[in-house]
Amino acid sequence: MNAPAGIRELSYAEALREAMAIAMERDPAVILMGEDIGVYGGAFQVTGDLIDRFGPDRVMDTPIAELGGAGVAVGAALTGLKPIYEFQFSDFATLAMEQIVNQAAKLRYMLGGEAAVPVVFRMPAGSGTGAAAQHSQSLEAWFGHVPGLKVVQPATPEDAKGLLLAALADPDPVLIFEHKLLYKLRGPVPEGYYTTPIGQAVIRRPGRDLTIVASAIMVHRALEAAEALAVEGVEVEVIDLRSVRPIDRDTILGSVRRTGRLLVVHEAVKTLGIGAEISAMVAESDAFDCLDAPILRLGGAEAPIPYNPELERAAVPQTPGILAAARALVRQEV
Amino acid sequence: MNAPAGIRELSYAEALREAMAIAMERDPAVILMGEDIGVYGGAFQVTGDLIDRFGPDRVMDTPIAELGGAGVAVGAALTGLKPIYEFQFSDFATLAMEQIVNQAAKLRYMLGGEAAVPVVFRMPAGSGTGAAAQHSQSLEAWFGHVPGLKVVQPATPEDAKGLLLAALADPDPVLIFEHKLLYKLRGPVPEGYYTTPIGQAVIRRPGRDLTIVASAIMVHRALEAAEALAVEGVEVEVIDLRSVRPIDRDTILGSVRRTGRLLVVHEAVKTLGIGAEISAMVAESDAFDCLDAPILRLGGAEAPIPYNPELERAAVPQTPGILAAARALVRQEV
Amino acid sequence: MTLAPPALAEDNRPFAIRRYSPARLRAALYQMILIRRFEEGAEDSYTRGLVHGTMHLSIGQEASAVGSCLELTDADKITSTHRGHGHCIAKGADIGRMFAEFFGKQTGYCHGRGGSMHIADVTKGNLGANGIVGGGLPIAVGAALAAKRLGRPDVTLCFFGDGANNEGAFHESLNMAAIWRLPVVFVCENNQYGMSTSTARATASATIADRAAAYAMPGVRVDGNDLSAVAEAVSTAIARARSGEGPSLVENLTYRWRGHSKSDRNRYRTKDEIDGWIARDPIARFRAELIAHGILTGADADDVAAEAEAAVAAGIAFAKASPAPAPTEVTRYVHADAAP
Amino acid sequence: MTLAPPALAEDNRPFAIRRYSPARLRAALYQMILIRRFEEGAEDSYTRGLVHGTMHLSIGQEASAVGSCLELTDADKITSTHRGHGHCIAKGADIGRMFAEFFGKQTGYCHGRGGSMHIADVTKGNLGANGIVGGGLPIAVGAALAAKRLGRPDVTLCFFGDGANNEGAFHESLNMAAIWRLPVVFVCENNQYGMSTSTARATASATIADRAAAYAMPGVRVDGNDLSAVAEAVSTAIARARSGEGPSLVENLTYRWRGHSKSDRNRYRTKDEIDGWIARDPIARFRAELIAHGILTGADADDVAAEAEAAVAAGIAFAKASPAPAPTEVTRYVHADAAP
Ligand SMILES: Cc1ncc(C[n+]2csc(CCOP(=O)(O)OP(=O)(O)O)c2C)c(N)n1
Ligand SMILES: Cc1ncc(C[n+]2csc(CCOP(=O)(O)OP(=O)(O)O)c2C)c(N)n1
Ligand SMILES: [Mg+2]
Ligand SMILES: [Mg+2]
Repeated sequence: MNAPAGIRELSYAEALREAMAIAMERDPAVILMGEDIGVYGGAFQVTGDLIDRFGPDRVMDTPIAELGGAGVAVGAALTGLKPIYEFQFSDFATLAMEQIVNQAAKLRYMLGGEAAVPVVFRMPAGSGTGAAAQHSQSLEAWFGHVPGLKVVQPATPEDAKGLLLAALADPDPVLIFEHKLLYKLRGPVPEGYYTTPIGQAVIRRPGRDLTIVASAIMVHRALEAAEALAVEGVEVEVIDLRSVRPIDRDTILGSVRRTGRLLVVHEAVKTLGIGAEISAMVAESDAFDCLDAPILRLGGAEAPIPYNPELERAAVPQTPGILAAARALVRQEV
Repeated sequence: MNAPAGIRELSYAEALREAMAIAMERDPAVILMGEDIGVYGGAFQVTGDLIDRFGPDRVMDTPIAELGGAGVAVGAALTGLKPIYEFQFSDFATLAMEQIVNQAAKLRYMLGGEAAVPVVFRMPAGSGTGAAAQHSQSLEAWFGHVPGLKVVQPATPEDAKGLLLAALADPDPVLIFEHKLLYKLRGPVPEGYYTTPIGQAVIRRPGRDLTIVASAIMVHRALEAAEALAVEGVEVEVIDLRSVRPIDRDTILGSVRRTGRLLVVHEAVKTLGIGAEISAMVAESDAFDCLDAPILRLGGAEAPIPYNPELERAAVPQTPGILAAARALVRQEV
Repeated sequence: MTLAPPALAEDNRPFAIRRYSPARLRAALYQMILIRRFEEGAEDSYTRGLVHGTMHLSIGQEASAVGSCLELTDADKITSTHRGHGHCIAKGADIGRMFAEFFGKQTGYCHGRGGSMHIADVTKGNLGANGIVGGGLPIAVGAALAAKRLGRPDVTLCFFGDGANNEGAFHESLNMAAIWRLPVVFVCENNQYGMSTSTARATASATIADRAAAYAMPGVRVDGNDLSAVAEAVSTAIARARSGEGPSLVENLTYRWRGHSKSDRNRYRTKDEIDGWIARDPIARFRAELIAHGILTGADADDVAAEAEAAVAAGIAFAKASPAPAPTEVTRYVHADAAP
Repeated sequence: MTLAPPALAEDNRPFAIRRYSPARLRAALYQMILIRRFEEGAEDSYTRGLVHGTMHLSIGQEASAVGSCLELTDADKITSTHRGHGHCIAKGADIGRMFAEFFGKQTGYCHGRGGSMHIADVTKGNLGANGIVGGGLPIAVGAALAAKRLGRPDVTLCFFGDGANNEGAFHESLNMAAIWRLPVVFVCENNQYGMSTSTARATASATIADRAAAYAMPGVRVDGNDLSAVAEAVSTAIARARSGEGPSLVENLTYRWRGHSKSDRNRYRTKDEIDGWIARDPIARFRAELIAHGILTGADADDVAAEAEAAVAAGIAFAKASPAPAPTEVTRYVHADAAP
């Protein structure tokens, strides 16, 4: 990553917008497509004023037609454009799985390497907004199961910008999962063009007693838990997963070899969530011999996301739950 | 399970057809929907002659419209029918994820338990037919990640019939994954009505040295490998997973506690396949302490299914690879 | 539903006046006002922080909801949308349980699990609002298929918006309903925008009713702010469905007064446009019609409004006083056999 | 492509004869025969076990493939279907590499990874067959969008079947192409069945061309076995697309002589119906037309057929002699950066 000197505070949404603006200035082939991304500025105001800067031909409002919209982006990518298609909520990608999974992910392979589909899908995800079961899912694991796709999940404004620019630079289809509760999160963001490499996790906090691998918003809750445990003299290493496909095997295994304990935390439903893959990856590696305790996972409840706010909070991992699980792990109480 | 005396040999496809016929005779609310399931008999001849026996009103050819077709089945299930919707290939369910995942799976919950969606989706899956990347996927893990759904994967004709009848008896949506290469497999099938409980794995071969959990066609390859190892004096316990959601935790953990070694084998892409969940489930359980070796997984290659027959075979686990992995595990060579 | 004495040939009063009894007409006015007050109450509750999330208000579209449901019995089904409060009330929902759902209470229609976008009452034939644009279309066709297969006389009325008409689900659903001649009526509430995108920018056909021809079904556009016009078109379509002749498409041209949702900054409509439509208030219009035709006096109409006010106040009070679900019950209702 | 001298007003010969040079017309006949012989060769190879999986033959539909592509240059794009061999050949594909793909060889268009359902040649504007019914429709619209945005003059021709016209992707794609006035031509090859399901049972509209009205675009049905009729309708649509007036829908009414695929037991069509269509062989018809209008002699036409025979034999020989991919290279081509 080649971040230049100038750094200011931006929100996660502003960082994404800046990445799109920089990409559009650098490359006329980059266009934005999606529902209400123009004058409306996007349901979460991520595209914001880009319509004013780049006009309706490059910031295209699409009809409400996700299968077709995603497919148009795939066809455009196949023939010279670099589209960024915004799903208004990632839940609506359920309508476009055919184009994402059967076409975008497989075209290069099915055509024997003779074609490329450099498309980016933006996926606003997660719960906490009171929008209930059809507007709050975390489906990144589905795409992590599909060869031909790359899947990233930035947790900070800096990574949001760097990963979106990396996704655009990638010759293959990339999905970027953006947690809706992070859009307003502010943080330092380097100016200008830089990319955050896809496939690399990052250690947000070093520690010797326990490794927590967390994704998206859970990174912040894991760091809160780590703070609390530090007071108790427990040093937690917190890894921000960042990339769901490919997974950064080396960073995770290296950490587990040092700490001997692993807790994985994500918002997606626990069963078959990314935590399952990370746990299994460790359990079949040489790091298995370094494990001093079972591998724990915290994920979403085995239920759709409920509307009632208390239930909604109870449906996904919160800081106290992470703290309790981490404590139990280091105290060998599992 | 309440299987009556009479037992004959049927093919897996015949067993499914018999289950549908019995269900339709028992309950006028049961109807079949799908593309070319009528006079054509279904792409894999599973519905076969049912159109002659039950007529076009109960064996309905649908237009080529999977989102709508699945959604019609959901709406019909919500209002009194018990539809079985056949996807001609489970790959085409990528067009219907919205109705399966946002509607069928969540309606009972979103409506506070005041509605039921007793629909069954039949999912012909898997590779080996030379149909390439868009007709050969194994996507059961996606649905295993979705609360509100039940997912089964019969490996034998007897279970194909029993699990389809159990799916129909279930008040909630159930997906039955049928491996296309198993349709012609013959085996003993009890006559009359019986159900195979959803959520129960079965030990196909007892053994003390190693547990292999396999699904669908891999059960048969695992049994072949177990035969070969028996000659070498290694006793492998082979568990037929049968149910992807819910997973039979007790049977699997019980076996691992006895053998201390686990190998999971499935055709679906390894990353985030059901093997990940099974491995993680063991690694976070008390059975972890009984493990004498890392948990190994064999799954599909990280690639779409290729057309060329040698490549296609190389893309998914075969008996020799299972044998090698099992041997390595018992010889502590991992 | 009690009917008025058979209309005489030369009777040229509006359809609704001819067809329905004074009591039924009064009830229709009541429902329209109740929808308006209910949504104002919901909006107010939202501002007071009693409601979580967002909501989609149908203020200005009341004639479409009430006019479309006039002919329906409790056996008939409807599928609704994210903008479905009016449909629920028109189909007979209890507003106390609706408010309770907004407030996330156990006494709500979804026991607090669904919220505004998922209110349903299957016992009254309301198969539910839907958070997915176009999601209700195939479900409605399925409900009509079930009625036909099970020999039930009920019809299904499917509400959807102009934006939904560009979803593939629209095409697949209308095609299947037509080839199978199912008893379903597709009611497009064309409020001229899908969120910020006008029908002119999103829909290639001049009207949405025009698209009915692609499915060989009747299609008609009516003034969706004229209750009587809506009722006439929909009752014709329902009669066609009941008699086994198959589906129809009715397009109610209307307008939403409020923003798309709570986060709408309304950058895509002019104040003039909005004011022009507010001047075409469907409630004032129907009220005047009832008075003009001697169905009600102005005083009667004021009583109706007062009753609606009182019902909304009572509904909010009920909802506030209701218990919340136990936070431990996250997985309750996932499956028929799911333990709390 | 060399054009014939401008047609005179009173010239009432068939469109193709008027418009194209004798050389071009001879080439068209050659392509039609080549498609026929190619598929017969593929069928024969399948029977001999040289081809894995299944295949979908377009025998009987050659006029639709060739007639639709006559006006296209290599810069123009097509999207094809599972029944796409004819489209590939009409767009200039090398049949040796096509056979090599069927045989799963490294020299095949997809290096043996794709097979019959995925043959493409992006360098020649062939964006590929598709295993997903309707899958190519939005992709074609995207290609047309790219041409428009990047200021390229190329048009995209989208082949799809009658069965595909009931997929939501059809609706969403035609609507977007129309609202954005994109240079795309939708060519529906209506062979009257989607697998076993007739258009009468699956499609609510009388013709598929009728559905163009729902997208405010021109729609026309032509005799898909008459090369000249196809060429005339499609060239009109292409001219419209090139001049920026937007998309069109052309419906080629035709018939497939063979079963849907290798596993078809043909329970849904009568022998009479099939024979009736075999009697309307598009190749014999065009051949006779060329002779009647003095473009070719019977002997010339026989030479054309002989050339096609020879090309097929050579193609099969090339494919047989070609190497298979290394079985170790399963993950090659997954990503641009994927190691073998
Ligand atoms: C499949 C899907 N796409 C997008 C959305 C986001 N969304 C919710 S309502 C809406 C506008 C719908 O427009 P219309 O159908 O006209 O209904 P209206 O809101 O005007 O009543 C959009 C885009 C959604 N909920 N579902
Ligand atoms: C989405 C999808 N649904 C179903 C199929 C299975 N299938 C392959 S071809 C076909 C029939 C297509 O009919 P049509 O579009 O008329 O093309 P034709 O085969 O007649 O050329 C079907 C049902 C598929 N490949 N993709
Ligand atoms: Mg609207
Ligand atoms: Mg066809």
